[in-house]
Amino acid sequence: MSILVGAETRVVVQGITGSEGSFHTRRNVAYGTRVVAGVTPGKGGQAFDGIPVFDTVAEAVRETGANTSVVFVPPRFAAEAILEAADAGVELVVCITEGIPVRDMAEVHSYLRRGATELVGPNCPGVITPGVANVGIIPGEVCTPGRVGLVSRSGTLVYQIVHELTRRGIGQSTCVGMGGDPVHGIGFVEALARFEADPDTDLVVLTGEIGGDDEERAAAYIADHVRTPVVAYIAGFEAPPGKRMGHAGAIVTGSTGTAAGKAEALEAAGVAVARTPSEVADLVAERLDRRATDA
Amino acid sequence: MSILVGAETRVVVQGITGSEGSFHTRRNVAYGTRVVAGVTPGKGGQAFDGIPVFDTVAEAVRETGANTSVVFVPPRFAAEAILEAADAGVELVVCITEGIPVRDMAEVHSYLRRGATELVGPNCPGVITPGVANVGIIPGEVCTPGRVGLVSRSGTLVYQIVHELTRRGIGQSTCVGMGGDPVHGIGFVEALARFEADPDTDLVVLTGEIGGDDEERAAAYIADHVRTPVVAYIAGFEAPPGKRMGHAGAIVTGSTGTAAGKAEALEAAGVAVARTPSEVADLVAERLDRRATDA
Amino acid sequence: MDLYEHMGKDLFRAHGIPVPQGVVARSPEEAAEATRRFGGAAVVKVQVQAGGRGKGGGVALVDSPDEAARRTARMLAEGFAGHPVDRVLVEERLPIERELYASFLLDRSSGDYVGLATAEGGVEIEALAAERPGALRRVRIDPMLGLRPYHLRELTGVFPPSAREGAAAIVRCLFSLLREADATLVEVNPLVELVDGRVVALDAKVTIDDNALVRQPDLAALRDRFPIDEVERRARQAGLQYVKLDGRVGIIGNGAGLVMATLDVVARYGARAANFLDVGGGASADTMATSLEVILSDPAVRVVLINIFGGITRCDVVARGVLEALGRIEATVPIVLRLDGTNAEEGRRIIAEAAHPRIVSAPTMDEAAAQAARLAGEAGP
Amino acid sequence: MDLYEHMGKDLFRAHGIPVPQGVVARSPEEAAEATRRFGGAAVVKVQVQAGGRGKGGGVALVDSPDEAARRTARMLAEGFAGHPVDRVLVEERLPIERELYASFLLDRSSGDYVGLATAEGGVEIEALAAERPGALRRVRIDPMLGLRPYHLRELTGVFPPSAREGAAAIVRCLFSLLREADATLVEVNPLVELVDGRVVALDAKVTIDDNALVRQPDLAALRDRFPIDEVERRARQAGLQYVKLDGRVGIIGNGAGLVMATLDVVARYGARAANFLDVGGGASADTMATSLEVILSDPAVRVVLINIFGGITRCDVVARGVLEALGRIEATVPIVLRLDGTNAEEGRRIIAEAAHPRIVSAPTMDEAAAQAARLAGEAGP
Repeated sequence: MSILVGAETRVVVQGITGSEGSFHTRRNVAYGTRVVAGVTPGKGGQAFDGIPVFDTVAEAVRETGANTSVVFVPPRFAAEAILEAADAGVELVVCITEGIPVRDMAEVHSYLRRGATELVGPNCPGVITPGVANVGIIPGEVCTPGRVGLVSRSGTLVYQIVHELTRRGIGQSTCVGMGGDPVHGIGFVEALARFEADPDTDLVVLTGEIGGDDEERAAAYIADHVRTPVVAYIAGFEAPPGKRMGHAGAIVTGSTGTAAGKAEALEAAGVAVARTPSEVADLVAERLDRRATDA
Repeated sequence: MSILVGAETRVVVQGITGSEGSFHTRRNVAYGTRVVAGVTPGKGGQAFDGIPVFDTVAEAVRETGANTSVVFVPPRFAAEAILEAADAGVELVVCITEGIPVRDMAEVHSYLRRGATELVGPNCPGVITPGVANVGIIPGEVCTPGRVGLVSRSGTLVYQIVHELTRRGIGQSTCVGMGGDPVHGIGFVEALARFEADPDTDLVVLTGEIGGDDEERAAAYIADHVRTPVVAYIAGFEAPPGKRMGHAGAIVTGSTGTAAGKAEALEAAGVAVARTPSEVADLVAERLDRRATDA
Repeated sequence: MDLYEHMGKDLFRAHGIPVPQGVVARSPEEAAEATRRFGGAAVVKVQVQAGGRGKGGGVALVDSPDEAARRTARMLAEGFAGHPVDRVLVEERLPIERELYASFLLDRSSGDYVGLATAEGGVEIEALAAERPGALRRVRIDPMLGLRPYHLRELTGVFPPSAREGAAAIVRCLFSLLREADATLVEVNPLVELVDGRVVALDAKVTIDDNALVRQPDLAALRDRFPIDEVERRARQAGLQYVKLDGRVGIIGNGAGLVMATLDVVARYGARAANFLDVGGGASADTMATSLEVILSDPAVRVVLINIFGGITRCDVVARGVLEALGRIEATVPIVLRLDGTNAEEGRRIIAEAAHPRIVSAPTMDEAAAQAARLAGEAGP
Repeated sequence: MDLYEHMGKDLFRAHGIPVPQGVVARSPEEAAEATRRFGGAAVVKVQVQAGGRGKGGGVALVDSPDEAARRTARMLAEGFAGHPVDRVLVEERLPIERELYASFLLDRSSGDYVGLATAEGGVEIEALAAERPGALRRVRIDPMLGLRPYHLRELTGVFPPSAREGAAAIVRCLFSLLREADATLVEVNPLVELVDGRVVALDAKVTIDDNALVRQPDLAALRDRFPIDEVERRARQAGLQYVKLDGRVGIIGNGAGLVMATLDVVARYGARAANFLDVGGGASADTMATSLEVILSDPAVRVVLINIFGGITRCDVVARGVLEALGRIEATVPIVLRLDGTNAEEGRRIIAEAAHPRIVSAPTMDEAAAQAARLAGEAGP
């Protein structure tokens, strides 16, 4: 029915009393998401719209059984907030915060490798399972329940492409904004693995961008492990060359990071690659029709 | 046929040119173990008894395909040596060194949690699969190939009990000296899981000691996961009370660490607990006979 | 943020890494004076945020103050590979025995630090990696573990024994610098062993994580030392991500991905974008006014395409912002406006009611792009 | 190595943790003088490597120098719970508002550090954990991550708000101390909030990792400051692990596990061990001589059982060592010798040929224990 967030999701909002945190908490609650706790150090014991606020995530988990955290705290505290959620035993952390120093994220990434906590983000719009739960800042109004999964590096492209799908009457199982920071949590590969295992996802849309080699690795993974049809779009065919990590960076990633290179890698793995967002929706509709005809 | 070490084991000896390292390398080679490389910083390019010596484990792995390391370096370098082996991609590290500060081992333990490298030790006699490979300092002469697995916190008790088994004509699949340090690698639970999965191990002997709660955790694991018969011995029914970690230590481990408490926990899990080493061999012989009769 | 070589070398010095003596010169006279100080022979190197200087004529060995002045004059006048040049670095010439290479960087694929080293420095490292990967030593370093003695041994083991000790001291400092300065890349190519056995960093390439500049005030201060186009400066000050391109359709959008996609869709309809401009999450009147000013300052622009998909951003706010901006600045070209997402209907109503003569509303991204291409006089298929 | 309270408090002071003013006194006079200095009222506390002093009469509130002298005299004379007492700690009396508890330790089950805190200090912490686990806050700290602000918030959150800030400063220092001093346990029970709001460590329990003493020279120097039995000192100096017990069979073996097993087997045959003595890996003539001397100095010993399973240790070396040792010291009781493992036959041959009147050879551990029990006059079943 969905991946990552669903009916069993119980959210603790880290930074619930901040301006971002409070605004989106209200939206997520209004969408029907079970927000069971908030955390703001020093405000433990208070309540926010009836949601209990705690000083620590550990306390929130102990008292409310929260299993998912969403992080809205400022960049200089956000890496710590993720570590705190992991140490408190939260299963999934969705970090919305933008601007976290990459050194901090590298440390977080190393730490999470040994535990059971999954991370989405940072610098991402979050995860929504339409009609069920919205954890983050994706506008729920553009989504509609259905059987197409979506994973995207870009935030606004999630909105744009979901909108195109919804306009054509194509609903979504889960939409994942993985974020575009260099060091991040769940990426294309991890999302694809989950969608592949989800019996209620018929097709996956993958939205990439220039830079890095996430798309190339996704292509390799699709070739070997994914039977679910995949439609992709890479933003930036016309964009100026992305920032590169210097000469040595290119060696390590083994990729020049261009949209054309990424599209080629995906097409070689049997993925239909669109050139514009509306073409994504066209290709999805076409594949679903073909699938329906085959069945 | 065995656990942890076997015919596919290719050993790199860390500290091969030291007095301990060179002595036991020769014994292990004489036993038939494939020792493919040695490491001593600054001595790369030399050879020891025809075994190439490298400056780093990474180089040794690259050049010789070593997949198992045995550590004989002095205590103040030993934790680093384990980290080096792990970073070089070695699958199993057997650390013989005694006297490593526990703070260093705590760091190593944390680091290994996230990777694929397994550790046996430190402060342990190593692992032997009789007739196949001997990695460490267990005297190969007392062992004989067979179908009883053994895992022990004490080193000399490995020798004593294996000797008792061999005297009665009972051979061993693999003998694991897990070491008695507070923070260590593979313990009873991990060894039991491997023996349980090994089609050529018919029975497991578990040799514990006073102190800590390894035996209590082993008992809980056996109750839930182990179908292979287990015979145990806990040394120290008559011993003076073991060193404890202060009041708080007892709370954390949830155990007072006495031999009687441990024996009771194991017996409650269906384990036959002997009161002396020779009684271990008697109980093993009896169980194997019963098993043979049943079959 | 890529640092100029001389800034990188200042950092190197501060972290105990030996570099040649050098002086930054902003004029031929200064370069001549510096060369005189180095005994009449020197190396003159353009300072740009780009690589490939050795091949591209950005490095000159000079044998007299006059020659230094001449080469500097040309460099300052001609720039380098499209980059303006406002300074050169004049350095002493050192007797080189051999050239090596060392770098650390944050590998985004694995999230680990990676160290690279080879005894064959001075060449293009990508080419070496492709052609003779065995010559390149590569070490993965867990961010929580940090650089350990065995990592260092592994990296410097690729160097000739005579250079190992000197190189190890430098490599260790490079890693400290990487972490303490929040760098994502530190690269020394070439790292040289001198005839007298000393090891020195002859070049310095350092990239600082932009997100970390808030806690690196000294490095953040360098940001304003790079020569920058007046328009780009204005955009940056307003918190806009702006990159100049060479088409005719000015682009404003919210979110890097959506803006890039807008460029793609405009291209689909046969036109080319004049810029990349991401307003980010905000879309106030001020933001819109500055965005329009920035874009309209480019004389090539024939039409502006504003593409907003409201999430956090509310379309009614954007609509009012655009109208208010147009009250302040004169729109010299048509503006195609596409509003979707949060409060889109309200936004469209506001625009319709205002009936501004320059504003053309479009219901979808594709139709907006098609309109813009047509108005730019570049309408394609 | 368990530190005395006053040593732990010296460490606390060095790490910025507030403790009461105190003076170590080794005589009633010194205790009286200290009490006088504290204004005539003080607390006198025995210094032993053991807990439970509060209940056991090891802590006395005194209201005059005379009383301090009297109580000190008794403590020095009587010892505490079987431990000799050679000093007391005399401390100022502080006005206590409430008693809290904080500790860190290395948890051997998980390999992590664990922090514990409760607002109900001063009581036995095991009892509290068993009876009201909810009152005890427990935080797991990854050794590579270290103590983070949220760990601290979680631990101190269990304290009343008035004490949190002061307690947080102390708890942070406790963790630094744990790591910097290579401690496996630091415990403050009670940690007290004073009437004036200050938070102070009223007690200090610190255990240092013996393996780390090589890199903690200041702490290693404390090792020799504990009063110790002369026999134990000799054993320790020879690198032997020796613990006195109260049976009649002296035990020598190689390896802690094997020695413990020997105790068990001797008990099986109806006798009781007079000691635990592990010679470790070595078994030279010197080691054997010292071991025998140590054991024979115990007048209760009626027989010695030497149980060696050779691995690294070679039985021929042990055999020669035993014979050489018996050439140096007189064996006043029979010695049962069991040799097995590496070079056992050779070792047995050497013993047989020597035909020493005091040595009784036994082929197995069980037979050796049976013999020893018989010779001790305690033979059982």
